[in-house]
Amino acid sequence: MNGGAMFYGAAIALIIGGIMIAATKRNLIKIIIGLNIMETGVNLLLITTGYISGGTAPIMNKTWTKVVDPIPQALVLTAIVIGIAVTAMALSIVVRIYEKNNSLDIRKIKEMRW
Amino acid sequence: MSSIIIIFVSILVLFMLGATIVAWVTKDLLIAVLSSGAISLIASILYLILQAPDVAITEAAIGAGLTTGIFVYVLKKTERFEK
Amino acid sequence: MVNPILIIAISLFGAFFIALISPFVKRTGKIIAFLTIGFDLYIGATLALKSLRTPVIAYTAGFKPPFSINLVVEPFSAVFLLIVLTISFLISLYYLAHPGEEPEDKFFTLLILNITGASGIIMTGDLFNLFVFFEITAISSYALVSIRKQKASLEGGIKYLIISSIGSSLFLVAIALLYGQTGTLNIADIAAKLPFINKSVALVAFLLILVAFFVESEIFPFNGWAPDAYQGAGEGISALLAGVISKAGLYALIRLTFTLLDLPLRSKLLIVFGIMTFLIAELSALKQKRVKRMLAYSSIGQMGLVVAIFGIGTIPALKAAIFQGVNHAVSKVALFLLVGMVIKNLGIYELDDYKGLGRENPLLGLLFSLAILNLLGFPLFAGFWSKLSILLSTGKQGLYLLLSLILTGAIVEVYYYVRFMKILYERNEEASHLEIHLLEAIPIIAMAAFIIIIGVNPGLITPLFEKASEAIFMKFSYINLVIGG
Amino acid sequence: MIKKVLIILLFVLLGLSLYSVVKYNTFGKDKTVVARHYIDYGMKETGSQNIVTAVVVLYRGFDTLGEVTVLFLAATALGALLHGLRFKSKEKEPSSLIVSTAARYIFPLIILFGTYVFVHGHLTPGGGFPGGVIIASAFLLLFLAYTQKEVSEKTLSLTEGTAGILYVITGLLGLVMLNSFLANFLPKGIPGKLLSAGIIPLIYILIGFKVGAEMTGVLRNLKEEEK
Repeated sequence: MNGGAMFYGAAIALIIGGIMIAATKRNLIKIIIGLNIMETGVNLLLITTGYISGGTAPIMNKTWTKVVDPIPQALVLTAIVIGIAVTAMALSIVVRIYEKNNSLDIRKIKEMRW
Repeated sequence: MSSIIIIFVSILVLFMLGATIVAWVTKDLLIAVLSSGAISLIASILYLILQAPDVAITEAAIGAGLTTGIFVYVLKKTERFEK
Repeated sequence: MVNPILIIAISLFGAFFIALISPFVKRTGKIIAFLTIGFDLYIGATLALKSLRTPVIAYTAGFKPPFSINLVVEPFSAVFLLIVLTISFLISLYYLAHPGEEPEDKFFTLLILNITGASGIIMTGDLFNLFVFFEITAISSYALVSIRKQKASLEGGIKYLIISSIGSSLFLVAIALLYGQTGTLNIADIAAKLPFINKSVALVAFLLILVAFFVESEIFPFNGWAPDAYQGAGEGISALLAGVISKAGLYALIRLTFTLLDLPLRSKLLIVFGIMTFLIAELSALKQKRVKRMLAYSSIGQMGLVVAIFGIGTIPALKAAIFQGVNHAVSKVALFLLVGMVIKNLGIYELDDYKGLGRENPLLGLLFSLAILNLLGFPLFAGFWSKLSILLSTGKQGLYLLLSLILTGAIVEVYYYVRFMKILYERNEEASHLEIHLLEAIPIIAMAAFIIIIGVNPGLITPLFEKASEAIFMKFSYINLVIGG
Repeated sequence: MIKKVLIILLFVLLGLSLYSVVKYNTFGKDKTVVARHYIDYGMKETGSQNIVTAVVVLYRGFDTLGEVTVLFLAATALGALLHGLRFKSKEKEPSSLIVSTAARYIFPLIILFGTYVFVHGHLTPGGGFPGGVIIASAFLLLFLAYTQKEVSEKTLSLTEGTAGILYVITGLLGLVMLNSFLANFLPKGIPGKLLSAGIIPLIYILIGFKVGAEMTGVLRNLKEEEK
């Protein structure tokens, strides 16, 4: 065992857990928290994909032999920033919905049929 | 990866899953937000273990820090408890 | 030398420029958006013409692919680029005479970025870059849908956001899977390595991509957001959803399932889900009392039809699908803009309120009828030729069940649109008169002219579709283009 | 009902992907072609010691421009959506003396740290995005400590607009001089020095300012409407 199952397992569990929260909960903020957890899971999955056993961080010093894959790290940097953008966007809509309906429950918001 | 690190990682992962479950079941949205922040924080430790310091810093600053801050502001404006 | 990157760079420049000057000079967004999109259209048209002879590739950062991101304009993307930019330009023209949503400068910034994202999706040759542009388009769409801040718009926006975020995360999982297998992100490079990708990984990645872009191209059962988003958004934005955003999603769906992961399963899935969407949406449209919601369901149905025809996958079918896509974009955008003019003047939403409007306002009635008849495929309109080629290409493949289902859906469609036209021309003494601003009408008249000219002489435009369908059909020419030579 | 079917479908899909990921994308194995190139030639080609930075700013710089745009988009959209929002006013209590005094001394330190992070992006882990966010968090502290404190929208809008335009212009200069958008047209220098890696530090500084301004704007917008 080299820890791979651990990282992959954690990533997949977060993705599934996040989607479950987003799909089963009725509270809008809970749903957005679920989306956040899912995004963390996806990012962890990407980073795990780029890991190379015994590799060091891709910062070049004089003595380096094996280096982990820099590309997934670059991708995840982008994905994290996109994640907060979506979250901020979602929360601003939620604030507006709360102002209009005085509730965060998607069942109580009249026209919201799922 | 040495077995000590694997054990350490297992504990972190267990915490992470625990936090997910807490976020799922709790009625207090503030606790849910904080557990989502905790998940981000643990993820950033995992990134360090996976040799991704750039990502770890970004995740800690954005995922754990700023996102939680924004959530808390929004909770202040709306309501804290799920009905 | 025209470089596709200019489209992205100039649009971003325009958007940042609005942010820079908006605190000092208010209400410049409209003009800047118009100029920026006009410039985009100019570059896009030049590129499209050029790409019919030799495809255009541009590298970024001075490194060749697969080491850097590249943009590709070849006939298939050129056609979509032309549709998207032309429609966007017409919509920005419409907004010159029509008030934008408040706050106006921010609204037009979002509009520019949305169009930038859509053209980026169409031009990029890199999988992760596609994801980034996809997010730009998606996030600006959420905002544009909900910017009216009415109940319906906010709901449409948040539903769209939730479903689409899950879709885009699944797309990212697919990217992770493919990257783990091939070690590259270039679409052509991955396509070339497809035989070496593990079969089940390829299948899972394929399904994930399918789900992600079914959300965006409004395919059942991932289109729960679409009717609300169409209904809640401003009319110009509904037009944008029908003519630009869904078309960019469609392009990505087709590009990724035909070039990137060319699996035999594709044909069945696209046909089944497409035709299902078509039938369900047309039946739902039948029940609607509100004009915008009816048009929304009709729009979803048309997307389903186009996807189903793409699924057949022969060159004539691809040609028919592209043609139908163009016709749908033109007609539906015209209809939404017309509805927008009616709402601005009279503030009416229900189907029954339209009683006699066409009789009282001949120009309005004429434009409404033209767009509807084109959508229905009335002879001597552009829509006739695309519907005809759909039927021919389906029949030729011996897919008679599909053919009969398409005809069923089409009959339903004829029924509710003819009902709508009857209401328009009903006798009604109280029908009100509309002030039509010339600038508002110009985009719609331009589209009507297109419908008639192509209807009389379809040979003007079909060679373009011919080239485009050949380009998407032969994936190896794309691969050679990018990483060969 | 539709929703339930959707959920089940998603779980089947995810279960499948779990299976294939764990089984076929072997953990810890070197599987890359492109990354090999970046690792072997990256420092020579770009002059940046931190290869992730080289990938983010140069090789995949176009993504990063898109990423900056996404953030700009979110800030703009948030401003547009919260425009004109009025909530019931809550009593505003000034924060305690300790917090406000501490904030006065810590604020410049955090700003300095954020600047350090984005200026050294090509040498050490960090870069424009975390740097900008750290700066925004300094303003968050300020907002918490001094509830009346304001950052004018003009300044923020001006900063993000200017930084964005300069970023695009830097890219276009590459297009003009080296015929490729966002190409590195400045000398690469000696890897490891502060003034090296051509346009990388320049772009990271612009990103740092832009992200800082945008995130501060987001926080400000969320805070302001409480009045």
